[in-house]
Amino acid sequence: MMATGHNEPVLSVRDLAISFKTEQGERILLRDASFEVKRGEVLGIVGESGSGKSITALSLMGLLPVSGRVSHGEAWFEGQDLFTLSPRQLDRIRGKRIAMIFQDALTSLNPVFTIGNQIVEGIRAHQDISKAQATQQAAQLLSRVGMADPDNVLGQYAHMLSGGMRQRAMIAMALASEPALIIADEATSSLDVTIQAQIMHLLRELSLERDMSVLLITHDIGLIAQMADKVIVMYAGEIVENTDVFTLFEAPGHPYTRALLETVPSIEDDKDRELQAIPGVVPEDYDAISGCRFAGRCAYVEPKCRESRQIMLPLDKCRQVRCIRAQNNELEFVHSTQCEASKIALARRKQEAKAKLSERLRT
Amino acid sequence: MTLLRAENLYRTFPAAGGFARRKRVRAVTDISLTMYENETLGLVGESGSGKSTLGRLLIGLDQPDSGTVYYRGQDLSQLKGQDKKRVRTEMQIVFQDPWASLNPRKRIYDILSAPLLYHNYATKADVGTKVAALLEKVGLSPESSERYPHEFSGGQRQRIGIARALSLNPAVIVCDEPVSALDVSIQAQILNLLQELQDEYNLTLLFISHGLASIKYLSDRIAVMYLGRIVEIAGAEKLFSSTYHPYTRALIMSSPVPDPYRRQEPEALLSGEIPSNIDPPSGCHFHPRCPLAEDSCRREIPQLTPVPDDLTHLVACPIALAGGGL
Amino acid sequence: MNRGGLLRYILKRLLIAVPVLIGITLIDYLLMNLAGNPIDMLIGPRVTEAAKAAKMAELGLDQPFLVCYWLWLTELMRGNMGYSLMTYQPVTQMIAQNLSPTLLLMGTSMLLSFLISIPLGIYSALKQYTLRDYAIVGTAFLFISIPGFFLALVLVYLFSTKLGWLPSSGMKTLGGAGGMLDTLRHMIMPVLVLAASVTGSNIRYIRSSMLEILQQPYLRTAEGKGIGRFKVIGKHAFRNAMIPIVTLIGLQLPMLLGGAVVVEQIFSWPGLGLMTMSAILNRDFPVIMGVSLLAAIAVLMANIITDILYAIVDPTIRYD
Amino acid sequence: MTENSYLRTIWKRFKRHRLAMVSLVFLSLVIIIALLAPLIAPYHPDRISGDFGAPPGNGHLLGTDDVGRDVLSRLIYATRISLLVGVLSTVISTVIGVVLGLVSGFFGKFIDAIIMRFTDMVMSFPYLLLVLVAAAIFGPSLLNIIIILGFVNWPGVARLVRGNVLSLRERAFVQGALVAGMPKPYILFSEILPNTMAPVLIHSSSVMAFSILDEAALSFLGMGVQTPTASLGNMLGAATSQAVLTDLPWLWIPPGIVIVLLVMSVNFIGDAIRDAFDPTN
Repeated sequence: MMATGHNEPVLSVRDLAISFKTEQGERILLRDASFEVKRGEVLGIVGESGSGKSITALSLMGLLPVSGRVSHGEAWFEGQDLFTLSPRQLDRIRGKRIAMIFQDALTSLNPVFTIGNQIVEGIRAHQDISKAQATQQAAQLLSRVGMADPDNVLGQYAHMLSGGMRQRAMIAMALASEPALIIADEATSSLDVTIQAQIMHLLRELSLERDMSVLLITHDIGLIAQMADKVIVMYAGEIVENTDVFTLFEAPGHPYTRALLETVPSIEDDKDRELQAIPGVVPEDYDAISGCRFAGRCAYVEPKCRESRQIMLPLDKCRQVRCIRAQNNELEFVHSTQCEASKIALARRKQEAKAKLSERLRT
Repeated sequence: MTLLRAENLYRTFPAAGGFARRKRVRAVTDISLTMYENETLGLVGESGSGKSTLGRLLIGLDQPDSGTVYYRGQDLSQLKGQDKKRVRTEMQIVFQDPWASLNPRKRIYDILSAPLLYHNYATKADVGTKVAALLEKVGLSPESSERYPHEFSGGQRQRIGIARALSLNPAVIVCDEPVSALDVSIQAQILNLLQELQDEYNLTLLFISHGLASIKYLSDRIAVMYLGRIVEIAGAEKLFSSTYHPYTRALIMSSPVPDPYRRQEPEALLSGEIPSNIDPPSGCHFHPRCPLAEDSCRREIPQLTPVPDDLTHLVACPIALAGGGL
Repeated sequence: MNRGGLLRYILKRLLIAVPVLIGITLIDYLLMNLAGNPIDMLIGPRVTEAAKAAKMAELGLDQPFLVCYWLWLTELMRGNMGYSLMTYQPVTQMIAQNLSPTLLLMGTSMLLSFLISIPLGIYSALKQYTLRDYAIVGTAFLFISIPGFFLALVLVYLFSTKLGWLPSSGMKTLGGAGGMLDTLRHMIMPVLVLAASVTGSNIRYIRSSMLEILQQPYLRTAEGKGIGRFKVIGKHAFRNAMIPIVTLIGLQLPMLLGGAVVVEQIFSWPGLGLMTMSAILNRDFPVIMGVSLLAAIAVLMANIITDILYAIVDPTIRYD
Repeated sequence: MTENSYLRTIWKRFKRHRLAMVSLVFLSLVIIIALLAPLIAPYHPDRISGDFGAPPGNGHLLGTDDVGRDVLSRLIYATRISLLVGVLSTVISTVIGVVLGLVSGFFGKFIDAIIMRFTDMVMSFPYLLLVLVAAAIFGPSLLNIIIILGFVNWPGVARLVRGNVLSLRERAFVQGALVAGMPKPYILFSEILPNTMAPVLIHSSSVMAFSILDEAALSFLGMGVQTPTASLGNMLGAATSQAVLTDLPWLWIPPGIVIVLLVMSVNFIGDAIRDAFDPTN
């Protein structure tokens, strides 16, 4: 394992662009994406369908569909640029140092092999141990992710398990070689809320316990608040805001982020709360838009927003946005923020969680 | 005024596990429920709770194995001829999947005009204006009637689905998870639209959802379902402010709050999986996951009982009732 | 999947087959009645009209249709499929004598077809939209579109008439020493012709099922584990691709049986097909109906076995 | 966009399939030639117009057959017969299959069970054998061949349509029509039927390819179209005689090639239609 300090990024993505071949020719579905994941940190990527969050994750794993390709950018992970590796070199990293959990565990597990077979296979791909040893390890992993009867589950097929159990099995598989980074792509979106809460809690515990970084991709603002330390907001193939979770909810810097927070109903709301809907729809051929891609739906739009391409720039020490008006300090809602306070809140929240975990592990 | 009343509804389906002996999925078990005119009743539950089946039973899209649904005092299953046809049109539904709910081979005009013409709600002469008016009502341009479903986004399709449900001047609309397939930024548009339309047309809505947040926003009363039974029913504010049933409580605690300062307490989370509704647990179906469970819960099926100071707040848990609400 | 469940499923599958089986015999009997008088088929032609009438009364064939059908069916159960109008032999015996050459031909063709189509189908799917894929698919289309008899004529013209390498008819060289090698030489062309169209459709089928599998999320999961491309395809994709191949066996039987008639006719291969064809040309209905009944039952059985095999190889399978 | 533009999208996707485009041109050409056979054919197909078995050349582009008829003229008329058999029998089996499939899938229960068991029965008989038996019973003639092929080919269509109806019946838009109180015939013919047409069309193309092949096989075996009427199959049938096979290759090679090209183009077109309608493409 590489020694990395806490402020060292585990993963560092720079200027990523991804394009797809479509019937209308080559389309750029993601561009100008730069972000970092630090050790032990949960980075949430939030966005609506088609915003580019899933392909970002897939590109890191070298799992883009054949019609897609990384057309630009670098992704530095443990001293290597993932995008320059051959499939063979990549195989020494994925499953071992970076693992991924997918949305639909039923279709993401092979229907004709047992759960045990699929976990053992992952273990033995990266460790030189016997089948029996690997099976034993698999049983331990299943028990760690909360399976009541791991030895029995080893011999079962995916379709025999419930949705929550399947997702646990997927997590066990991802943990097989103690990865430094886990990518969870909408890992709980198809699960019921009570089960989702269990799975998310498990993921958080594992991250704390192993100092493991998590890239959490979701469309659920609530999950972001509960899980993420840092947050990237994506819209129409671009990152529009990059900040920490406390700042995001307290002082969103981008009009889209603000609108998104306004539009989500919460059980904490008063019943009479008026939901502020974002008018219009996500533009379909957004790579043809030359100016700001959110301009068509933005309440703060001005002609200059459409004139030139927007770039990511810092507002202060903890916020980066892709919005010229926010950058010019023209938006009244983007009030100044206490970056230090957020940092402290973040640290305190983590400390509390750690204390709780060690207490739980002791009992 | 009571509009719809269900009494002791049961509905089972043959289970799909073919190797096994013919087992049956118990979708809806012994449900009695009243819907009042011009209210929105929220129906919340996780997968397998039977919420969609109940919705379909209430508007006669599916028939119960036993039990009766009364619409304005009339037994739905006894209706014949013209009465049946009339009542049929007064109860409509908006589906979850906007991609499957419109015939891909038809123009919006054809989709909306056919029922209007068939039921004589419009003549050949004025059907065009009526279709245009419907589309405007749901926030679409009249020109969209010439287009095909695949030319619309998910949110727009859902608007068309709502227009279709509205077209026959219904009294009740069942909204079966109308926003769960939509992007977050579109969900609020549809929720607001439903709210506006209800106010304008005095509609009675049954709003089905697996999430508590959107249901709280829209509903006057909320019923919570678990494995085919209603476990708690109360006014929308009441359900959250004085929660009785441990499952309702767990549901609330599990819903992720969009506020980083208010972290979910792991102690409050439910353990265990949702059991199969083919062989639900004995007694109270919730007992294997319930923090309050006692021996009696394994044996006795709890009945919905009013809480001490509120006759409209019903809970199917004697232990929670004895212990008082949250 | 539990054993009891599987047994119940097999039983259920067999029960569904019973009405179909009865229906098949009914259709067979109906066709036979359309073709002539069943009495001729049951007792053979070498009897006088008077004897025939007596026999009819004795057998009860002057009774209503369904009664006659029942009588015919009981005779069938006893193994009496009637007598050939041409050779006067019992049909059962004729079928028994001609069965093995046909089975040899069909079995070899099926084997050959799988040996070719499985690797080609999979390879073609992996190389989708490349020149090699187009070449394989194009060849598959050619195989499907070429009538067996035309292919046979071309082969005979080339290898027998022009080059003189291979014998054009029969199963053994007349007056030759015989032996396995001789039979093998005789088999080459009939097997190629019979296998051609089956192979073509197999390639397309395997290719498209493989293409579907390649889209499945579980392959992405496997690849994400870093087990290597070879194992992703060779283990995860291959095992799933093998499942639909079971169904192919059931689908092929009728195709092969039909093809055998043509192929055996052209190459004078002394099997069921040749026998049937000569029966058809001579309007020898007892033989024709016997063979088609047998074939239909064989196909039905093959379908049942396919369904059961499918239930065994696919752990997710669920039937109502 | 409108319905037209939907079809235009399909057409655009279809056009990408180059072999299918070539096939379409070829097939159109063949159809035109077949339709205009009397105008195009240089000789009467059934009359003696030259020497016995003359090789190509000398006024007979493809030579003459063993009784002195012009091979090219016979080939043109034979193609006409093959197309006729292919198209008509496909139409018959498609109509039967669609009707039975719709009824079976929509009404379900008892009717469904009966129709499906009957389908199983017909499907159990090896197809070519059934055709041969039927031809032996009813006598080989052009009309009989068309009817027989039409009547044995429907089970595939019926199963396909039934499966489609079953899944469409559960789709929300059909449920929506039910809730809107629309009558059953409207739901069946206006909501369900149009949505099964694309798969039926694709299936029909392969039925047509098989029909052409089967007619040829039947006629080749002498149980199909009877001489002197020329069909592609019976022209090839002449080559069963060793003499024709060896010495008069122009008698059997051209009809063989025409069959292969005809069937291949139908198959390619069907394949391209499948791709064009496939939303995942």
